[in-house]
Amino acid sequence: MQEIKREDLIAKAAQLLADGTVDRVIGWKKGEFDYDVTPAVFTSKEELENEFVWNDFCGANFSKYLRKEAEKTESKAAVFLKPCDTYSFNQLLTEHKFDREKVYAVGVPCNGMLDDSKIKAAANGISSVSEENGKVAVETLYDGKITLERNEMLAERCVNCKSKKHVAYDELLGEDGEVLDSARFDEVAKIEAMSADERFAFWQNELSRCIRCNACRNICPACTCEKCVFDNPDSGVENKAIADSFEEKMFHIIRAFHVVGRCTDCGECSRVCPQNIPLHLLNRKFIKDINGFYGDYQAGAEAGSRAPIVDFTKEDLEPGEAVERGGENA
Amino acid sequence: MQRIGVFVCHCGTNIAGTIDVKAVAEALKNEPGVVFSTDYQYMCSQAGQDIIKNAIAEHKLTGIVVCSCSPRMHENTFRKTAAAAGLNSYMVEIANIREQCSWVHKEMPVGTEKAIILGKAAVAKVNLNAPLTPGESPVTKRALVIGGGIAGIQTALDIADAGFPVDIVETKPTIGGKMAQLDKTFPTLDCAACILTPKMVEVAQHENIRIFSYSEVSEIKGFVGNFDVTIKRRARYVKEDLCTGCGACTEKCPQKKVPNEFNLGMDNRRAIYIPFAQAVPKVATIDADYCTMLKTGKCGVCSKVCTAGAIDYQAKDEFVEEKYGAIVAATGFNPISMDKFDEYAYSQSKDVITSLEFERLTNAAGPTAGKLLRPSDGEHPHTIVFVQCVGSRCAACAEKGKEYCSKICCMYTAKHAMLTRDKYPDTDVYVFYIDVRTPGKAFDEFYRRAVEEYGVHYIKGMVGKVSPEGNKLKVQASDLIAGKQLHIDADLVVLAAAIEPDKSARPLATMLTASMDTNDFFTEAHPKLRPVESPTAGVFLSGTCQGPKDIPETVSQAGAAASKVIGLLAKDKLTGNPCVAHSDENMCNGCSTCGNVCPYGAITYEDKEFRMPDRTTKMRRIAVVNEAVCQGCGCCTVACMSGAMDLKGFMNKQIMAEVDAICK
Amino acid sequence: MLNKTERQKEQILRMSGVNPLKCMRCGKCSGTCPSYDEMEYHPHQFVYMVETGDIETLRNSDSIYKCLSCFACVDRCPRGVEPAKIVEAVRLTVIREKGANHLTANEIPALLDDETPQQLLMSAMRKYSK
Amino acid sequence: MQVNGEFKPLIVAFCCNWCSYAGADLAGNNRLNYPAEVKIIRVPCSCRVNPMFILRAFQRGADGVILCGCHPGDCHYTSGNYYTRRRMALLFSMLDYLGIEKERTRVEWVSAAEGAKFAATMNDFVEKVTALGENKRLEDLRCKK
Repeated sequence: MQEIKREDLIAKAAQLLADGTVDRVIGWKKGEFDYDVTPAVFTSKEELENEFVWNDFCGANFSKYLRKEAEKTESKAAVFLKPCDTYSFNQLLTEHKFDREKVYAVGVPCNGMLDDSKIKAAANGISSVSEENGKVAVETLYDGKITLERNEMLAERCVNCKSKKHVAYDELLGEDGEVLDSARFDEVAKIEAMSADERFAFWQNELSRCIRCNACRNICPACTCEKCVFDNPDSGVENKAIADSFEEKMFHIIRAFHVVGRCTDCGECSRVCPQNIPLHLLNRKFIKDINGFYGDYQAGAEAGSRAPIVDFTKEDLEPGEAVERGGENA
Repeated sequence: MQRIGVFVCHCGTNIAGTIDVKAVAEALKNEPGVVFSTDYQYMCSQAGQDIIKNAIAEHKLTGIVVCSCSPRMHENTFRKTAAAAGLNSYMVEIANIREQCSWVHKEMPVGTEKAIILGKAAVAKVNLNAPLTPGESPVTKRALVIGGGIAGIQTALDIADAGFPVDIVETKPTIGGKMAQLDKTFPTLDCAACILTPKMVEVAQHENIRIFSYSEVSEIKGFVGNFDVTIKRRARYVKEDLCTGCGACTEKCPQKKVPNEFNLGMDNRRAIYIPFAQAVPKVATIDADYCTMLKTGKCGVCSKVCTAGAIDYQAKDEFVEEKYGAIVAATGFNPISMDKFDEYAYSQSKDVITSLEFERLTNAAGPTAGKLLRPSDGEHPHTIVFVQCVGSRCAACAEKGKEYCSKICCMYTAKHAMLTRDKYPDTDVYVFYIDVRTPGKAFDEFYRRAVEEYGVHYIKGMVGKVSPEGNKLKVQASDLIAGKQLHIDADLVVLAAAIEPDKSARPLATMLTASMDTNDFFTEAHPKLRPVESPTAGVFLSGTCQGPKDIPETVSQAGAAASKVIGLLAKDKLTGNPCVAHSDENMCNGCSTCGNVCPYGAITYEDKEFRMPDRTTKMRRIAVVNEAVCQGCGCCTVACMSGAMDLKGFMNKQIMAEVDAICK
Repeated sequence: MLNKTERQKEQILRMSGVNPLKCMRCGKCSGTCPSYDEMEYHPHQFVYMVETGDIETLRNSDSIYKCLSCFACVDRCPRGVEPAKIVEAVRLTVIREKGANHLTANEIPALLDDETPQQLLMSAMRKYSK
Repeated sequence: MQVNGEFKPLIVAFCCNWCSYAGADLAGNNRLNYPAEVKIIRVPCSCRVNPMFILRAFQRGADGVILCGCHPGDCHYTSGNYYTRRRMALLFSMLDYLGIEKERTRVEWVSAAEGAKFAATMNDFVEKVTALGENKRLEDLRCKK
């Protein structure tokens, strides 16, 4: 259950539209099902009242939409940002991806979002999902009503939430939280502790499911190239179709490497993966290594910060040592 | 499709001894694009080069591969050969089948097989080569020297003597720098002013030199050969062209209580002042922080006594814009602050002084007219303790000291000790040292003379504590050789303070995009082979802004920097390396990552309008590489995630083609 | 296998956290030391002698008790060597051994038997617990 | 690659123009042997080496990839190899995380004066990769002969 109410968000959005601060608001609206809430642009109070949604399925990170949205007109757009979204917001600012002047950022507190795949695994034939007394009530076609524990349905990135603090906003609704001491690297450490053969088998199993739909790339707030290397025949790695096991590894290694130091660990890649590949574990490996090798760095915590991959010290560890240390850093 | 010729060299038996060169030439015939393939005894010989030239003409070759020795040997030779035959010289690739094949492998089949693969890789690369033309840019034949100490003076004189105009920018009202404050210079003991002031006069009178004193650089744009610099001329409230330097104003000014920075605050000057008698330019300056007229509007004495009518209370800061081909940083040094060294009681007692203050105390033009007197009571000190390495070689605390050796202290301390004993033989002089470092011509002899002829007590061990007691300074130190702790009642304690780069160096480095080390010394382009150049093209280093050094070293570095500048300004045009980075504006997304890793500041960003498919236009931020500044390392190409940045001559595609050819 | 000296050195360095190789032998610690004249071996010698393995000499010297632990040497050392910590560590190696040897009051009843004079045990306890 | 029933690894070595490529030349000048399996690609600086090149080499059948550059602090371009060091530390750690044998990748700093080091490094690297056998984990079946 979210601390802040839908009505409060609508009121804020309507006020921003009314007083001319902005002429459109990026928010969420209902999709085909209760659990597939989609991003939308609202321009009037009526639209907001009819369609605006704020519930446990509002996981989408709007930062990525700002690039295109801010370019459209000379006027300002408002955007709702959850704490984790604000990190992406800052990171995009660092990379000059949108004009800060054209965005009015409204921070909203977040109590964690639900993972629809977890609910789908627990309930068959979902017709509606709602919230009841802090639990998740699911109406199903076959089994009637099922009640699920909210905590068990939380998305992985919310279970291991890194921060409830908004690092950027023009205005904050509700209370700001703290940066959390999350256990988000535990899974990575577990994989590191495996033998090389086990790791290979683990990733072979995960990555072989990849269908190269590019959803992970398209949703990623850090992926803002004009033309992705994977779509560019001149890049030498262009390949749209899944071909064999190398292609998947190549794609995912390069995708993860391209966001090193820029990935804020927002978790959108894993959220949108239709094959449920834990892509965040690749990004987090890089983040964990950066923290271990070069000192803690959180992309997006500060706009304009210099990522460790484009920085150095004269005493950095050698690549050989990095590999030997394996899972021992952190 | 390219038309490629392959030329396999025997190099006598150097290559042919372990490689079947005929087989190599034969095998490469079948590679894509190859229309001609041959072998010859010595490709680099005149006859060999003629074979290449003829083949280029006869077979209308668009690219050539020479399988021979290392490109480090003869790449240039074959490039010239190609150019002579009308082929772009960057359409040449070398397959290194000597150093990296025939010389390291013993068996003919193995060597031959590898040579074929190396040849294939070179062919694969040439297939993707494009003709490259080195960019040219004009050179503004004027140099800027930032800093007017001995380093800047010497550099400016040498450049000016070669016939190029030079501007010196100096923040102080006069040039001369630290050397003007010194008394005598080691190891010859000639007086600093006697050797410096003639040079200052020469600068002032030189037709090719302009001095911007009391000025600072406020903006630098451009690149090697074409710098656009804005110089801020701070208001000195005295018209430089009218002031005769008579000094009447400085005697009549009623504001007498201004600490005299030239004497390190050991006496006072007026609010309108000329730093010292031999100042260049010899022009008065009003200190706006102290001038009653400027602060309250009431006074105007200087204006009344000035017969030249040079005083101008309405003066404002002025900005001068000028173009330069080369810039020399000569920003110099300062002793570090002694405030953090409580154990030496610097801030508690006036009789604990730094070595630079000691210079002023012994200087005939100093506050005591050259008599060595205690600052507290004006008495003659009988026991003097010199402490070396104060703040130098200090790794424990970055706020307190510097990790490096300041290099000059051992020698000037020996000089101070020797001169004191020479002038005042009744004085006991102790020098506490950790190591005495005297590498330099006649340096160790000088130090030994201080000990052997002048009876200076050199004691190995650091002073632990200085505490003022009555009119004495209790010095507690260890004598490491005797294994004793010493307690000396001293009258004067002189601290050899570490030196650090002037504070103006860091912002200057940022403006120049020149790199600095962690101590804020400018980094040289190569520590051994290019010691007076900054990695940023067109920026040169002179004097202590690059690292601690004494006067002879500073002067030789100043001359070296000048010769590099002259070498640059003597050219009408700069020919660049054509293998530079290039950003594809259609792919660049303006993320600015590449600029972070460029060691030369060659990448800038601009907003550019793009026509969209729907006939609208869109502004987008894109990276632009300055080809005159880029040195072609390629670091940006990897930092660029979009693949927009590529390196001419070593394009992604070319390197991948080589990889493919090798792995096939 | 480390020999005794090497073991002691390793232990002292570990306990103190000092790296004696950082010392540039300037003697500022000893120049600073208020107990200098009381001590047979001085702060800089502690650093040097631990480094060279001359540790028994230090352990047998009164100097370990003469150090006031005023930490002036730690404060003033230009290289951050922290001599007082090494003096403290040498002292601790001696004190810890004593601690292992002496008896506590609780242990004494179990040791009593007809053969051993009670006074022996008591004096042993008193002697070594100081 | 199997030659007469014996496994011969394919090694791609990226060498920076200013130090390591010259070091390799020096090894040649001094006639210091190392296996012919090593094929050198010249790049201006080790920082020119894109991780994509390394993956590409493995894709096409390389069994080991080694990067050689100037010693840290000696880079001709002042800082290129420092960036190389960070990039490769992260990339190699990632490859290890994916279960790719860590002995297949290496970064060595070889100066222009270190011909002997170049030869010794290549001998050692080839030996280690030979012991591992063929690269199966990062190969692209389409690129097989």
